[in-house]
Amino acid sequence: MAEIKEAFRTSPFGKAGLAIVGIFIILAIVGPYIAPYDPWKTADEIEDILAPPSWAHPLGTDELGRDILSQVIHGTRITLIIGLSAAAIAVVVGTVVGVTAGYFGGVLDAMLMRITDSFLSMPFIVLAIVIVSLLGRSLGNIILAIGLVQWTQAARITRAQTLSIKERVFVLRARALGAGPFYIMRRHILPNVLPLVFANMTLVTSLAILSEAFLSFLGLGDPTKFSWGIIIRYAFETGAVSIGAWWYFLPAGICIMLVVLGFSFISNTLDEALNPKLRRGQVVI
Amino acid sequence: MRYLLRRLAESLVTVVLILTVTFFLFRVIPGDPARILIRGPGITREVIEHYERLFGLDKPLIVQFGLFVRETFRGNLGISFAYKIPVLELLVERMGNTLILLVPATALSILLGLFLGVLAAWKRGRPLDFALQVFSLGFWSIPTFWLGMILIMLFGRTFSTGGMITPGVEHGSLWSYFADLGKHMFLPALTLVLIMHGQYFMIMRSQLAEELTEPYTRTAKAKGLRAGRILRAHVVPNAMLPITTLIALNLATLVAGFITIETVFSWPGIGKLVYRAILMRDYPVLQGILIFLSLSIVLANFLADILYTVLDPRIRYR
Amino acid sequence: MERILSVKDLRVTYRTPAVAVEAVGGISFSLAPGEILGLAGESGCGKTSAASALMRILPHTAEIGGEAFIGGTEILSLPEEEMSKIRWRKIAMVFQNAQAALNPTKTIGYQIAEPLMIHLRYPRRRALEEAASLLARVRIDPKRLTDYPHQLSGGMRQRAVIAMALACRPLVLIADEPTTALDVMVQAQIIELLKELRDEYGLSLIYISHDLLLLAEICDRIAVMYAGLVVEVAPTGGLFQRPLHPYTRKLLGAVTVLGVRAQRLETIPGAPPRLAPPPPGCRFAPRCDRVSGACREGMPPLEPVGKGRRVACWNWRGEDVPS
Amino acid sequence: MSLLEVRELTVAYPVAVGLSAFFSRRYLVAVDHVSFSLPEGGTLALVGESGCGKSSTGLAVLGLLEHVEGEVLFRGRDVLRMREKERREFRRHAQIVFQDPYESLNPKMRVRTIVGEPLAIHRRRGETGRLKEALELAGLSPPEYFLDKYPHELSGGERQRVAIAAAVVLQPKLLILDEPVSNLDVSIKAGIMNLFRDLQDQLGLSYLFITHDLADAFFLADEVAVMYLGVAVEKGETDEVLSHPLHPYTEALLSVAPGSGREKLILAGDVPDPLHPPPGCRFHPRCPRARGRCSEEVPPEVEAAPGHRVRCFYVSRGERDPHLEEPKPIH
Repeated sequence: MAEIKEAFRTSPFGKAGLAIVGIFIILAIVGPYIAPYDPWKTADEIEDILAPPSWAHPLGTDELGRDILSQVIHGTRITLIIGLSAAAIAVVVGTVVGVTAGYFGGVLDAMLMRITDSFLSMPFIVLAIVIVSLLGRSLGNIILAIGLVQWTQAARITRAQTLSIKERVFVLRARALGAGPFYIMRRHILPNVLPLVFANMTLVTSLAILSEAFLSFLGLGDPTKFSWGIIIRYAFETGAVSIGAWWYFLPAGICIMLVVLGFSFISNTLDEALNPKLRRGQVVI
Repeated sequence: MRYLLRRLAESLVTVVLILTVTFFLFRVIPGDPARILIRGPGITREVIEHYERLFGLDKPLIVQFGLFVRETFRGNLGISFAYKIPVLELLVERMGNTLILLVPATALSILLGLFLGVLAAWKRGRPLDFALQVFSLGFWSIPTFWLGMILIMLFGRTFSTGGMITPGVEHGSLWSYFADLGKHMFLPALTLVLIMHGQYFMIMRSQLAEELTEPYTRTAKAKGLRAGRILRAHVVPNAMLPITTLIALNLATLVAGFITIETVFSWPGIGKLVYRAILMRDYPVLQGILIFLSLSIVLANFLADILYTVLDPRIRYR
Repeated sequence: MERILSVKDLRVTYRTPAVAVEAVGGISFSLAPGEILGLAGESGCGKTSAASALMRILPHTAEIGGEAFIGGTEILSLPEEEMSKIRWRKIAMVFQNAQAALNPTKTIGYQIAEPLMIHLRYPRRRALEEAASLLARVRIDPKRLTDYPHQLSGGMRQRAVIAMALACRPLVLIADEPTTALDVMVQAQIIELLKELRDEYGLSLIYISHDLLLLAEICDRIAVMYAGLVVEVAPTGGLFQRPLHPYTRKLLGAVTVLGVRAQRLETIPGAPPRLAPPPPGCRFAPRCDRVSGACREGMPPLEPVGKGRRVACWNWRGEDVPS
Repeated sequence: MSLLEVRELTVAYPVAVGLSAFFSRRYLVAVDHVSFSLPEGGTLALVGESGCGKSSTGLAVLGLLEHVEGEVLFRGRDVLRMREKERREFRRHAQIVFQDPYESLNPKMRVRTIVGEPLAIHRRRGETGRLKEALELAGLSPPEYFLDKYPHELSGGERQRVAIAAAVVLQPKLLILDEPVSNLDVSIKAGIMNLFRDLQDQLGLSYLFITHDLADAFFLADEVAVMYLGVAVEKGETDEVLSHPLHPYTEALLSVAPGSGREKLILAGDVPDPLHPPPGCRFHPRCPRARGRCSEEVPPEVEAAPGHRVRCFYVSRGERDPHLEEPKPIH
């Protein structure tokens, strides 16, 4: 814990990441209350169709005259929910697989690792595409699909960490005391694995947010919600690029970039803090 | 040798598992089991019956699975609803187009990423590292298609942005053909390089940063070697060893990038095909692409492991 | 007397944004040709920092102060470019963990030959021939030139590192705990080898170790360090017969000696002081049983107190005076 | 009666791991038919260089290793063949202190939890009195000051004392000390060595002291067993072994110990690869006394003097009897 605090105190990236993610989380919570319009409300006037930014519509309107700013604000919540829940599914599945494989070893480990390898070899976006197109384009299915394709990293990381902790002397001491495997996993392995799991979760969150954008862009987003990916998708379908309606797709993309960057900054800072080589090793050249 | 045999066995198990996952995805999840792969508008009764027989659709699942594996290894991935030709044919045709775009773009992003990664790790914690991290991670955080859209908006008039070549134009020489191709390729390739180099940057930076903490770098410095030589002769080659396998391991992450970039730039490759298949619910094509790409990645990983084994004396002489 | 190395007021400070740790607080010593000087002390006393400072291979966070002359050249203020020519030609080092000190993916031969190719511009082939004869000198079969570090045993690796250090015939060799990770038998082999090399090449050696008994076997003189400072320097025999600094006394009493059946070992209460920044007064005062008022006011200087002996203690006389 | 009686203990490690272990069954024999006994309240030191099997012996005695043969009798009951319940009881009486105090304490646990862990595992929760008592015994006072600290807040010596407190909190009979002072600075090590003496006097503990340092062994132990490549080559009372080493390996080992003042007998080369041990006497390739039969037959254990056993065909009696002689096997 001390090293994590220290890392965030000294790293500008860590601070920036926390700030960005913090702001977006607040936006996700209060968003619907501060959005100037109902994002679904279409315009009555023809001038309000695909209108560039103005005082009334700071980020302009879409092809139905809906307010883009409100869509982006509403999209914050959806995007973060998808990102965080998918990441939570992924790390829980991954941690269970990784710790089990690492601790028990042998045949069980070999089997679980082959399963992990096969998921790692399947391009996760295609896998997610298949799952969502087979299951249907709902928020839950999207979360499930992303979560089920992103667990492999967590599994590999936790397995490696479990293998190394299992060999640590304090585990041997616990065994000498007569502690059983579940006691050792709960009291000795998990507490030492969790910081890494947490670091991985921040990374997977950013990957999940990107994945959601990809799925939405390919037409597999939940059509009943505004996520940032879906806004860009609509912009693409409308031909916003060729007519130069930059205000349509620029804001959502910037939001994706900022949030993803924020989470990866946090993840990098955690990684550096938790990497014993980088923490203790000295560089002389 | 022993190690490679083990890796070969592991890769085979992985292949079987991939086929199993695919099989169950397409036959167990959908409400109408098994048949979504052979049904579709415009497919004749005879074709359907042929495939029902071939894949044993009235038999128990386990038999079906066996037939599925057999047919897959024969190269029979079914028939596309949309194009009405065997999926494999379609894939092979489109794969070429994808590779034309993807190979140079990937090679460039690996070179750029590794180079910047070396710089950043060497100057870790100093302003250059800071700037490079913002640059590389910043691009990494952008959805590919979005950057593509921006580039089209900004440079769409200078460079061609639809397809691989200008349709309807007769090219007098090979040279003018390549010039046209290059004009079409520039923006999608640039997008891919800008975005994809980030992951290689991060891999190299962290690998090299760890490697730099190894005491042998101190020995090298004590021996009177200058920093450039220490990096060139000792640290970078050592960091590159695990990176060969890490690059192969990360191949799967390229797919999202090229699928959407082909969609944005109407590049007639695998990615465009995926997009069409989603729109048309062309499940045989989706299944084929999933199998095809997964097996390619397994193969690439295996090859990278062989390379690693050959390159690293710690494994070679064990 | 002629000095091959003389160090004056060497300081090493590690600076981070938060703290500045003065790991070496101004030490001076010199080395005669062919002499083996022991640098003794417990972990964190600054002995490795001091040695690395002489090689100028400290991380960027370290700041080096003071002067060090090797054959008339002051090396601590040399530009990096010039310093890299001094390293290994004038002053070389053998590290504690040979396994880690060698590049795992380069052959032993290449690693020994490398400084010859760089410093003496030997062509590769000649450098490898020289490497083979160096290996033979440290009693490793020259056939193992093409072996990788992991193919050698621990003792062989350390001998290969010694061969590497000898490549350019340096004037001064620093051996930083070269046998700590090794078994006693291998340790004895290495010590034997180093003594031979000293006689053969007229090497001057700084031997760093926490093990006083081991230093007694190889060193002509021993400097005892505590909390970043040298507290006592003496010829080996004198130090063991009559240690003058209270810390040295305690340290010698704490060692288990084969054949000396002690009921209890001497212990030193407390812990070394934090060096960020170092406390005023004698750094050993809080743990010393001879402490007096003067000890709390100022750090005693390292003063000559007899033939070849120096000690940094206000009350070193205690009950007896050295002859 | 001895507290611990080890008979013909043999420990092997499978060489292949993972899936390939199914196909290949090669073993490395780390401990080869080692016997010794440890009286109640006594200390036996297992001495030898790295890879000689001394640590494996310690772990095998605690029943922590697989592929173990022979007998480990704790108060007459065989640890290797105990039922679960009996073994649990045994674990309460036999504890271990490891080498590296940085490694042997879980960094995420407070001292309270670490020292309380044995109580928790053996369902003796709530005995905080015991906890403080153990910390005091280990020389950590006042105990309240240490209870809520994390290992990284303590010095190396304090950590090792925490490990010792955790080892004595259940009031065991037997303590395996696995190189407990090898990673400590001299001044700290001395305190810990004294502490072992004190604990033995106060609690009547028996120690199996595993060390590579002969001087430490002779400081703490009543008896020593010198091991080489998995074999106990010489056993006897410490003073006897120190003054009259019989095995050539012991002689050499004693001579190279820094500060021994003996003439150095430096053996050339390295300890052979334990995967391919030499035939006959394992020491013969490096032995100055080796003759023909040494490379063919394994020397039996002989009692050369009362309580002084050695595995060598050609035992020298040193000053007592300058001639080489060949004592008869006792069996």
